[in-house]
Amino acid sequence: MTLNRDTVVNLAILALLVATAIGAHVLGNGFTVTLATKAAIFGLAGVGLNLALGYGGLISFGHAAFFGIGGYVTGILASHASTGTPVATLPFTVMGSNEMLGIWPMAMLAAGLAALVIGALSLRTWGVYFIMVTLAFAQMLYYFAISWPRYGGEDGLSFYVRNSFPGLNTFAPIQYFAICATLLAVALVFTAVVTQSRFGLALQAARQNSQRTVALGIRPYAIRLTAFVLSGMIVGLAGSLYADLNRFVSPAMLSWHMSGEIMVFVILGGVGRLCGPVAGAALFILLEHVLGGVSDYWQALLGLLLLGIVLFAPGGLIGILTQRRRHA
Amino acid sequence: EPVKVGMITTLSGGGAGLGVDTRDGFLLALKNAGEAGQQVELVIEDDQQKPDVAVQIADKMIQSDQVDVLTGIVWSNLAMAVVPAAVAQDKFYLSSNAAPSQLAGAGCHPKYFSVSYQNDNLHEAAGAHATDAGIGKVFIMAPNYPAGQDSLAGFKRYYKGEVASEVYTQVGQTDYAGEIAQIRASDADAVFFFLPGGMGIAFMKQYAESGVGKPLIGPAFSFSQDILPAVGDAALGVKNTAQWSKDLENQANAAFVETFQAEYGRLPSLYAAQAYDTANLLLSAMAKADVDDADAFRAALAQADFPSVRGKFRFGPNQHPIQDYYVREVVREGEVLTNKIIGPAMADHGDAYAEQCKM
Amino acid sequence: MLLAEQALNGLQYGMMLFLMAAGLTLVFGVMGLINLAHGSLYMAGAFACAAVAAATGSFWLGLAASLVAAAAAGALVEIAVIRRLYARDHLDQVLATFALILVFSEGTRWLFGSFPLYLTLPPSLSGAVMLPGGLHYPLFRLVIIGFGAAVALGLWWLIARTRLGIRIRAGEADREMIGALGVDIARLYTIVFALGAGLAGFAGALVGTIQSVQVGMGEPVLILAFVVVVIGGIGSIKGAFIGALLVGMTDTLGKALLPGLLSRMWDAASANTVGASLASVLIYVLMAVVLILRPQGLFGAGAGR
Amino acid sequence: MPEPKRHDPILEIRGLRKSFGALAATDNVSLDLRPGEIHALIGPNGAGKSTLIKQIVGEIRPDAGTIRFEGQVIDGLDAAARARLGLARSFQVSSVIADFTALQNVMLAVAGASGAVFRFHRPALADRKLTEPALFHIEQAGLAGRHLVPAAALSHGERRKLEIAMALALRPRAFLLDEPMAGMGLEGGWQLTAILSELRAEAPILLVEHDMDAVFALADRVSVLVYGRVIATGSVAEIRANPEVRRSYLGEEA
Amino acid sequence: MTRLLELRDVTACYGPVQALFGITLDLDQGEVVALMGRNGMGKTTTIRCISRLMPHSGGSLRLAGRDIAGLTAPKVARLGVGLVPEGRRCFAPLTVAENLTVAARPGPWDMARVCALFPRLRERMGQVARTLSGGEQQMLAIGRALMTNPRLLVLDEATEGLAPVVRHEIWQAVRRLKAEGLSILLVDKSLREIAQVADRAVIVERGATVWQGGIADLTADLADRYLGV
Ligand SMILES: Nc1ncnc2c1ncn2[C@@H]1O[C@H](COP(=O)(O)OP(=O)(O)OP(=O)(O)O)[C@@H](O)[C@H]1O
Ligand SMILES: Nc1ncnc2c1ncn2[C@@H]1O[C@H](COP(=O)(O)OP(=O)(O)OP(=O)(O)O)[C@@H](O)[C@H]1O
Ligand SMILES: [Mg+2]
Ligand SMILES: [Mg+2]
Repeated sequence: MTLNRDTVVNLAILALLVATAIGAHVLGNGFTVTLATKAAIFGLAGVGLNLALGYGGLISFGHAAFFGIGGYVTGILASHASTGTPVATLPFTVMGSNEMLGIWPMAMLAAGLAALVIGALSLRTWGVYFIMVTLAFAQMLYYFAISWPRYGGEDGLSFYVRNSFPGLNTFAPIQYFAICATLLAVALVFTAVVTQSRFGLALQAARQNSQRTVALGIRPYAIRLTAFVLSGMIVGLAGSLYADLNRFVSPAMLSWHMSGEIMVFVILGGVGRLCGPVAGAALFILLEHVLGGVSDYWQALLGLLLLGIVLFAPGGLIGILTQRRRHA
Repeated sequence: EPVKVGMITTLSGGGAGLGVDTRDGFLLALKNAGEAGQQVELVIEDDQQKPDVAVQIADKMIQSDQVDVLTGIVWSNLAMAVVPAAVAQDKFYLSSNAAPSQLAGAGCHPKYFSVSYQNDNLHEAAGAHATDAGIGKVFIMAPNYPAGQDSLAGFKRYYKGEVASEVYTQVGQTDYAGEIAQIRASDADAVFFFLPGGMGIAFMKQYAESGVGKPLIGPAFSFSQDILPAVGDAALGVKNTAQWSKDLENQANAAFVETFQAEYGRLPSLYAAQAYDTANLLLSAMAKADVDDADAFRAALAQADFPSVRGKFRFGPNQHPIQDYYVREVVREGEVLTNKIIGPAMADHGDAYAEQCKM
Repeated sequence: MLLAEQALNGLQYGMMLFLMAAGLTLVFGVMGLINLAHGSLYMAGAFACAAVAAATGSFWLGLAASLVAAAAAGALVEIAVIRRLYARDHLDQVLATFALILVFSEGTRWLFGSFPLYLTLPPSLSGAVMLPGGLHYPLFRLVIIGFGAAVALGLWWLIARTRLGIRIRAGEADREMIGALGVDIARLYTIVFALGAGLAGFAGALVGTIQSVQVGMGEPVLILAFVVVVIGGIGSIKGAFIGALLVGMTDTLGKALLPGLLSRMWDAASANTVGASLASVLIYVLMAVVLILRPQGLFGAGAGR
Repeated sequence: MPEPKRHDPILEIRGLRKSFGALAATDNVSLDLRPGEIHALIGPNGAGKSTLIKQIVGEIRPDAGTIRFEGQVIDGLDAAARARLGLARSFQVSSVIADFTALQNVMLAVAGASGAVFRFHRPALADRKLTEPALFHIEQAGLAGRHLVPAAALSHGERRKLEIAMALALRPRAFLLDEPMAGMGLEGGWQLTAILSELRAEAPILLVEHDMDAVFALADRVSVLVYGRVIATGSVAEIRANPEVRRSYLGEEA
Repeated sequence: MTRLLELRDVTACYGPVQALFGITLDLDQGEVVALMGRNGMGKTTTIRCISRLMPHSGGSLRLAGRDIAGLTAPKVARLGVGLVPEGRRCFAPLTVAENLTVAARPGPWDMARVCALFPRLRERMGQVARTLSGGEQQMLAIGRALMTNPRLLVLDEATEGLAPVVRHEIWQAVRRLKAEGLSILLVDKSLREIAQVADRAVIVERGATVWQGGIADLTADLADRYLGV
């Protein structure tokens, strides 16, 4: 990979995020570290969504489903681990766990399975219809979670203690940030590699002109479904991390606001740009934090700022930084 | 020595009204306390009615602002997200509204006080009132989520008559024609409903239009001063239960209602009253003990030695109120709609979960 | 008898949904613009109506104000924001209109305070009437059915039968080309957007009258309206109309019948909660099933990916 | 499956029918494409030529009839499967990936032909198995030096050439070309004529074309489609002499 | 004769890439001018500048003596420029009838006359443009432009994809239109036909006018050099 402008910008964004966290840690400002962690986690979710939305053109308005599933798997496993009861006994016994290394694969697997089912059905539609079917599936899960009393319903599920990671004290904000940032970096490298591979080429081609890809012997459905599942898994991982950040999960993680917010991170940062979602999430969280102190009506200011960005910076933040609109 | 208080409440979005009243009630108490009130250093943050945001703010208040006491959360689901972790980190939490059953029973904690009620209380009072009023059959209805399920359970706990029909509605539902048709078709003598916020407004308006005319009973939430003006005449005459009303006759309440109106130009709501009491409870404890001496401070809080706008007020063993509940009726006073107490519902009532609390 | 009333309720709810979705049908279905701020315009209409009705004491003036205020807000938004986004990706429209929601919601809260407003029916429209068959039914709900049908007819005529409609659809298909043929599509779009906004505001006032007028009231409407438009097929007024009725019926009858059906299998309490849960996802199930079987919605134009 | 003999048709269409409402767009069409030939399909606008191609490649399902490709009945296969068997088409209206460069477009075709698109790790642009053949075909189609231009920035004629390059890159068993000459310009037309002439040795071509200069120069056989029916098949000379064809289609160009 | 269209040293860019480097072109009232050049030389870009579908970056454009640099595309169209664009660009979801009426303006050309020119369109009146055959779409694009009753008809490869007989009819129509006094700017690859109808030709090479003159002066040598015949 040559060190072109995009790469420099991407590295700079990551460096900035890490520097913020470390700086805040040194200054003893734990909350800023938490905010940076939140940015890394939402950035990760955005990176996951971007794979489907940015590269595959699959505008999913239901990724909160995977985010929430990742979260609930984490919450459920952790709460069962603390009570020592099995999660399920049929068809085989699943015990709770409070080891992140055990939880992550489960969260990703569950989210991936959900993405497989939702994707397999939703991908029969396209465009705006796809937006709405994915939303429909997420809403079904949302309403289910609200009214299902077993794990708290609308009240959500607290598990009080962050899950553990070998050799680290996950409760220390900076150490937990390190975990999240590392996973974010891994996901970024993964996305970079995948999108530049043959598969990535086919995925982007299918986004723009599926009729043409079919004529070349490539089945867009299979390509898209694969991307959708990968995307769901990454978002599921992000959900798991978010659950651990708050030591709490609730149906809010499954709501359409969440889907919309992840989407906003991606668009704000720059659709189909590698680090776009990270930049988008970081900016959004920064604005939320800074503006929150300005006025009770801070959300109006946030809205105006976002408007300014869409109107005057096509291509999102990364678009401004690299001075060009998106290309292939 | 000043006490640092973190207030997490909803100040933006659709639910902001309740948070604003909570904040304003609390601030008013501090102001009215003069010198003593300045001993409280208050940090206020907007939780946007999102549980995850509330958790993060709590983390921040605990880690960065190093508050001693937390308060302000309006919604039960946010409370469930914040309170257990906060008290586990040795902070006091004084609830000015939300009081879910988990925190009253097995999940009770020495550092957690509910200054409002336990969530079921108003529904229980409504059940007791329905029994007292000799209503034979009731149609009961609530949204399908834990607070809704608790509310119907609470009502039934003290209602001795027959439940004609039990209906769960959708959270956030705005059209109740279907439920109204069921009410019309049922042989119930009255309707008990718990529909907070916009849901209640919509239901009552539509119910009034429908001409069904069976009497309504509800907890105070749908008849609180923040909502009543929006419901309008449709609410007139409806009986509702609360532990407070602006016409409760005691000195503290008179002063509260008067200063609130003077300060903010509107009538106070239940939430404002509860926050006002919360602040005064805090001030009373500060006068007796140092917040750094957790045991002494807790003991001072538990005494509840402050002039409550509810008149008499004390804590039960699980640090939830034992207090009187009243039946109110919505009336028109000049231009505005408001509530008038028409009688007692329950006296010295605690809650059903205190036994499970091992503290 | 109960079933008949419930069916009527379903019809009425469907009409109400159509009224709420009508503006969106125009802007999203016909112009192809994803306008998340539709709910905000709906809210703006309701607030305008409440404010004017409170100030003048006349519900009718309030209703007129809702139309005018929302249309004006729509025109303003179109000229200041939306206009720059037609050439862009759908996604930029999503972000921009999401931002507009924030501005509108908090702006409204700033103007009108955090508490719900009062908006109620004038005596001439309130109360229940006796329908043939001995059914008591609220007069205003009948009025809503009437308004819904009228708006549906009007929109259908506008889009299918007038040159304005043809031009909007042409502009949606190829904006540049319609310009090159001498049609000033920019002005046309402003008009149509304002019209859609006006309809949204009008619906907000009508529906807000029997629901509640408060910040955030537009959000559930937004999703429902999208569901309705999509089930019917984007671009089809008829589709939106049928979609609305279908959703209304499904929702109402689902809520009425499901708990009863389930109580044959379970005890009453869990049948009630499970039934209610199922009923609340029923319209989403309906949408998913419709789209999986007919990916372009019930009346959507066939292929054309 | 028996080995197809050298002179057996590669593509055999029998009794194909397709109606759109009352309109019979394809009306009992039978047609062969033999090894090594260019078979031109001409006919008035709206006669059903493109519809026929769409049925052969599997984009439209016929109402009746059967299609054999290299001896195998392909009626049940979807479009992607038929493309993989070696049926390459070009589109009447250029259909390219707009954001991709010309090179990426053709690389995608090479990848599609190889059938190995589920490769996740190797950067495609550094994969010489893709880039080398792609560059070769770009040059062949007369787009040398334009390979790094995004397809959206190509002129109309250049995009037509890209369309050809992609068809070539599929290295198919048979070509189905829908008006490849359209938009080519004079020079491009000559070049393409030369390319197609050589190409027939590699794989036979079913050529839909309104450019009679090209058809007369290239076609080994010509079929004429009118209102969905084949009204004549024969050599260029026979078709030029056919009065019915002259009247309904060729006019002065006979 | 009055000058209808006059381009002087027009330059234009697609983003950072310059596509036109100096186009000069004259077209008199009632004249037919052919714009010629190899693929990618800037013919379509020139036409897009004339119809104001893209801004130019330098030089001047005048229509009937009026500077059109500041005008929008609809304005120019209403001044009488009827465009048949490259690639047809029919409104896909609209029916044939709707495509024809969408931008119609009163004048000699109406539905009946367009149908007389293209009987095929009459048969397909209620069909949506998306499903038309290529040639049918081309007919529709021409008909649509005629329905605006232009003073200057701009044809960008308008005969592409048409059957020989139809093409022949189009050329006859062009001759007729010319006889009726309509001015025409056209891009086409059929030298034979151009030689018969055009009064003058303009040849562009790499975005600049390299030759402009009467059609009779277009020698085989020039054609070979600039068009690759
Ligand atoms: N989906 C459809 N619905 C209705 N009619 C259709 C559809 N698709 C094609 N047609 C009609 O079928 C006929 C055949 O179309 P086709 O595209 O095959 O013609 P063609 O021979 O390729 O013509 P051209 O030379 O103009 O491209 C046309 O009249 C067209 O309008
Ligand atoms: N949208 C675009 N973005 C960038 N460059 C473009 C764009 N459209 C055309 N170009 C470039 O501008 C130049 C002129 O293109 P133009 O379309 O005007 O050519 P043309 O003479 O019409 O060719 P053809 O005969 O192929 O239609 C070409 O080099 C082309 O690559
Ligand atoms: Mg064709
Ligand atoms: Mg061109």
